[in-house]
Amino acid sequence: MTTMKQITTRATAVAALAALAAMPAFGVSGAMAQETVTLGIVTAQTGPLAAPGRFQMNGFDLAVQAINEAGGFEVDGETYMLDLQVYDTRCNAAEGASAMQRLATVDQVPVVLGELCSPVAAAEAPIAADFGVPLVLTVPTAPNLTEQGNEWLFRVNPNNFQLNEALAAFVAENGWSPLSFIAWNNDAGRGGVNGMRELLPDDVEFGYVGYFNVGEVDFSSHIANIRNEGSEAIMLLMDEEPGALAIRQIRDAGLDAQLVGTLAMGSSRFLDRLNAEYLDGMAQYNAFPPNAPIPRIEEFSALYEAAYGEESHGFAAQSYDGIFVVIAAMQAAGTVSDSAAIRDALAEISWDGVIGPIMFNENNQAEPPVYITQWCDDGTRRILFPDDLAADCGFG
Amino acid sequence: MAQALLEQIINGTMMGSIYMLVALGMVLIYGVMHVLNFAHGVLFMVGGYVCHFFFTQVLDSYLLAILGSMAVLSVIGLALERGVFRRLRDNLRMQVIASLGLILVIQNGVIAIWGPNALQMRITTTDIRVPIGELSFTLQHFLIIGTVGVTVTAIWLFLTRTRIGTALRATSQNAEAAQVVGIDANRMYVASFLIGCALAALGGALLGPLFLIFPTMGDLPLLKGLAAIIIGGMGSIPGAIIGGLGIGIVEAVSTLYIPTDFRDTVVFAALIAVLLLRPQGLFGVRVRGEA
Amino acid sequence: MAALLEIRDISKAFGGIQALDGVDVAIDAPGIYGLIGPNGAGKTTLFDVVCGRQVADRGEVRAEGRAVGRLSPDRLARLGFARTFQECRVFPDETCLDNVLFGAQDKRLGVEWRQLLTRGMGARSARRDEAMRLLTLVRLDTYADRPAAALSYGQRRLLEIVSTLIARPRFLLLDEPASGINPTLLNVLHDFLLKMYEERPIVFLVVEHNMPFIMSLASHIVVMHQGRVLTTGSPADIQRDPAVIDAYLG
Amino acid sequence: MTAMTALTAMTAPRAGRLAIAIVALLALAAPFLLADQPYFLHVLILTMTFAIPAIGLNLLLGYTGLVSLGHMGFAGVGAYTTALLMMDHGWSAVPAMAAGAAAAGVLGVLVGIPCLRLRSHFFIIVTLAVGMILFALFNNLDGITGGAEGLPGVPRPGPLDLGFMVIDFRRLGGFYWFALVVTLFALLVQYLIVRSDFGRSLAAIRQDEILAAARGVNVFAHKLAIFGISTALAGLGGALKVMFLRVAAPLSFELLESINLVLLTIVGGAGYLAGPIIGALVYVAIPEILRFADAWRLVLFGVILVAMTLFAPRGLSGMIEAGWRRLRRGPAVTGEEAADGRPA
Repeated sequence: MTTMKQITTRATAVAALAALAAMPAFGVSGAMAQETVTLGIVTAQTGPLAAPGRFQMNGFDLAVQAINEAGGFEVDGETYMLDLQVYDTRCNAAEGASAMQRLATVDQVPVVLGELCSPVAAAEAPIAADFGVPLVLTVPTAPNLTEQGNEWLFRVNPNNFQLNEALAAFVAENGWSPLSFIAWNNDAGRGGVNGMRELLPDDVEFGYVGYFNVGEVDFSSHIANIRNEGSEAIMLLMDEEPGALAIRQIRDAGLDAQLVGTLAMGSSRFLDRLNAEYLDGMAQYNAFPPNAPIPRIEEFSALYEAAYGEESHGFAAQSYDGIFVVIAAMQAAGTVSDSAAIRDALAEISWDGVIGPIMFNENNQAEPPVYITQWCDDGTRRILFPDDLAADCGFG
Repeated sequence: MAQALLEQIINGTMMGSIYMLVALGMVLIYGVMHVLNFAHGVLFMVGGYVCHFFFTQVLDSYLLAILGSMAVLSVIGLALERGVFRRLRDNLRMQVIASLGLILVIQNGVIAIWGPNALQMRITTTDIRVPIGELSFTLQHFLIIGTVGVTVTAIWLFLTRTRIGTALRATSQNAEAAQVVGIDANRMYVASFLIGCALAALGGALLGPLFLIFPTMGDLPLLKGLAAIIIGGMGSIPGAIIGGLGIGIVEAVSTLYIPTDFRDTVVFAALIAVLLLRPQGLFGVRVRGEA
Repeated sequence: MAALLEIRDISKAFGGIQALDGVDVAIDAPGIYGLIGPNGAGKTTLFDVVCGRQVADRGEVRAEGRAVGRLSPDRLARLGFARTFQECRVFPDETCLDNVLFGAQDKRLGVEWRQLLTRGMGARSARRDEAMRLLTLVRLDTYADRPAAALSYGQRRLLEIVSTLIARPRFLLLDEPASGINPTLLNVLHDFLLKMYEERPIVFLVVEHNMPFIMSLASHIVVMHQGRVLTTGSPADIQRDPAVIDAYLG
Repeated sequence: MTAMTALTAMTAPRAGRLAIAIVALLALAAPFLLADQPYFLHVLILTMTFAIPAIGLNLLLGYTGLVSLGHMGFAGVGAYTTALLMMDHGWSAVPAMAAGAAAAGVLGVLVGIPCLRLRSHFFIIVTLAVGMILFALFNNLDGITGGAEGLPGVPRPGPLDLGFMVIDFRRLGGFYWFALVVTLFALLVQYLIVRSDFGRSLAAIRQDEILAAARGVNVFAHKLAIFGISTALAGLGGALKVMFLRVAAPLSFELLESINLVLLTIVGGAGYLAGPIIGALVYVAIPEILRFADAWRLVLFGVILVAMTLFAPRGLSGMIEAGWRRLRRGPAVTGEEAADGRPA
């Protein structure tokens, strides 16, 4: 576990790179055209998951902007500018596979990052292995993705198992039993419920479990069932848009159970759609608390807010880190084009990202910290877990 | 359980009212024109958007915004009838395909104009809670049920008590006979599309504030409306009304006994079962010829 | 010895309208039988019942002693019942030749599937000569490769009749074959039907409104009125029958 | 009977046969020609995974006149059956695919027995309902299908030793040949049916069901047979798709995909042998070429589609055919415009 001291002694990603890259940039003749490295991006920009796709893309764009504004990055004495080749996969496995194939063989990018949907990532991963191009996932959460023995696949973000681990302990500790669920009927929702099922200790009773399809907005059936089963707490596994709607309907229906949510529900955007009283002490796991009093997070959040005029988002932070991890691997490998060398470097990488230290385990799965935050009555959040990063209202 | 049952009956009645509007519009168009319009759901959705537009940008009155939305959708309906469906009469396959194409056009047109994210529309009636014992609903729930009740009654009176309404019903029951009696079929087509689209707009405008206004908001009402007109008996107006309401209530109550992720499966399995046991639908009487 | 075609006490109602009300017709020998009667007499409904498109409310149809009243149209067609339609039906996308050849095709699913696997085209090419001969007789040979949709209404009528005849039916039911056909083609049709009957004497049952045409074609006439058989007889007898004249004048 | 207008261009003597031969040769040699263009190979395979269910749908929609809005659901049955047989029971690819296609076909027959007697509007809606129910099963039965997270790790066929060379189907080039053989099989099925007496009976049903019955066609049995074949082909396509993508994802078999399948079949030209191939090429290639994420692209696609239903109901194949004719014989032949305006 990372300590506060370690974090403060380490420079933040942006500062480190800026310092690293700025010098040669000034040293070399400024007029000279620098070489550009193009990374491949697969993400959903249209279709049902366009909204989370936008956060992911914002994170990538922000990283490129930060690097290029700092004058590029240096690998093996050469300075490079960064560019992205983005393909929209619409959360569709066939389009994802095509995009991956195109990036690997037509655009011949050294590394591909991104993806939102687990099944699409599962279609992209074997192509990454076939053509020897590392694929760095920054959002999909299905645990089995990194369990296929594919050494070209990396995942920066915590998977469902990791996300739920802390929350399950927290739920058990608070005695929120029985615990009911309302979850998206897709990979994120069903995966989340199954994850919790495995992780919750026996003394936490499973209440009602309800799934709804993406695009459904009427939660009344779930609410009636939950009321009927008499649940202590309700866990919502969905994005912020349906999440806000679900909470409004839960409260409008006069149900005052404890709410438990995902990282999508720990943002101010979320509050814009609701009143703090609706949330009433809702707790959620979070891979990235945007207001945490941690310098690297503060810095990123400020950067994000300046660029997009809204509170930063975990998907953006994970994706932002993804780019920096890849750049770091290129620097460690001393190449911007040799995908195999970059892959080997990635496997050994140790990078202090916005979301925390990123190191890949034997399955190429990173293990960044997972937080639990809680809404305060004044509409801010606090960090409850991990204990060493706990912070009060206003810093979640 | 009794309480949950009551809760689901009220919720089901509310959603059933919405399905009823969609089904009623579709059955009018189907009965009169023999057109199965799969684009009815996106018209419902556009109704929500137009209402939002009028409410936030122009009128600041929910009632006027609803009426404005119904007017705009009537015009769109007229254009679709004239421009597309009238030309494809008697060609079932091409009608279906044209209506699928229209879904593409309209849904993505809305995304291009308003963006993919949902719009919120807060009005007084969604913020007022009506407690019933331990249960609680928004006033909008009852506004929807009441408005639909009044509208459907009005439509029924129109169809049974006015000249043009009677003509519409006559055309719906037997186009040839209607022509013999001297009813202008083209005027009937226009009337059915006007009313059908206005009803869709009303549905979207009523449901939008309660939930959200977003590009796929009409998909489920369309599917449930389709199920309603089949279960009710294609071409049967009372069948569509009772079918819509029935589906709303049955699917709501069924979730107390069956996992919610199989809720739509229940509705569609019921649809298939009805078709097998009573192909003319629960309220259908005649078997129409092929189109 | 059972009758070739026996229609016994057939009744059929649509809603409140009694279209057929106890129709009895017995045909003992091959011949050209005319079926006449004013509009709404039930002639087409009778065809529909005999050919299986409608099921009678009461009564039965027997062909060579076998009850066929409840069989489906396709079963009946394969048993040798061929019919044309009042509104004239042909397959519009197909050429005239294909329309005719399809009439002769063995349409049992099993036979079709065997043909599918063996690719046996022999039967089809063997039928081609016969098809062309019939098309020539009705002066459609030059249209053999044109789609049926390109024909005039009268030509389509002729095509429809040829397409039924090539199947070598045992009962041919023609529903107003002469309607919409111009005088020249009418003579062609008249001669064609007589020639066909001479080649293969079977039961022709012809509904017709064109009195001169049917009177000169048919050997027997059945008169229907208000869902019943009014009278039967030779054309000469019928033309003199005051009851028939009354029925027509209403 | 299909000597009709269909595919005159292709059957036109010499020039047409030569064209077919060239296309076939190019298709066969593609892995060599595109050895350093794996992306194009990939797109071609993807096209085939759409073309096979489209061929199934074409037999239904283009030749028999039945609309199915749930065809990708049947493709999913084939896909999951094949994937599970290979992954859990160690079946090899070809028998697993055959079993997958058979499962989809049997389900099609079971659905068809009660539903094909219904009027066409009802049948359309039943196929829609069946498609949605199947999707719910793929997505919700976590224990069997892997649920919404999908079933990763679907294997490709093992290598084939021909003696003089070994084809590794796990590599893109090898898998291309595998996909090509499967596609050619589907095309062959389509060709045999369309050019047979069975196909003539189907065409008769499309043009006039009542007349077809009066001429002796058992309409229900024929519809049932072709629906079973059509769903089996869809299942075959689904099996190929998951083998190619190496993951079975429920979203590949949802309602929207079924609708897209109908649209691509229409755009390609329903009722033409080459229609599904052309449709699939256009459907896969256009988004690949126009890789910009913009809602207007789909708006334009929709407008073109509606315009086609109004002005060019015979799709691209019909347009190509008309153009070819004009080229050869001058002014267009009359009667062809009457082609699709017939009752189903």
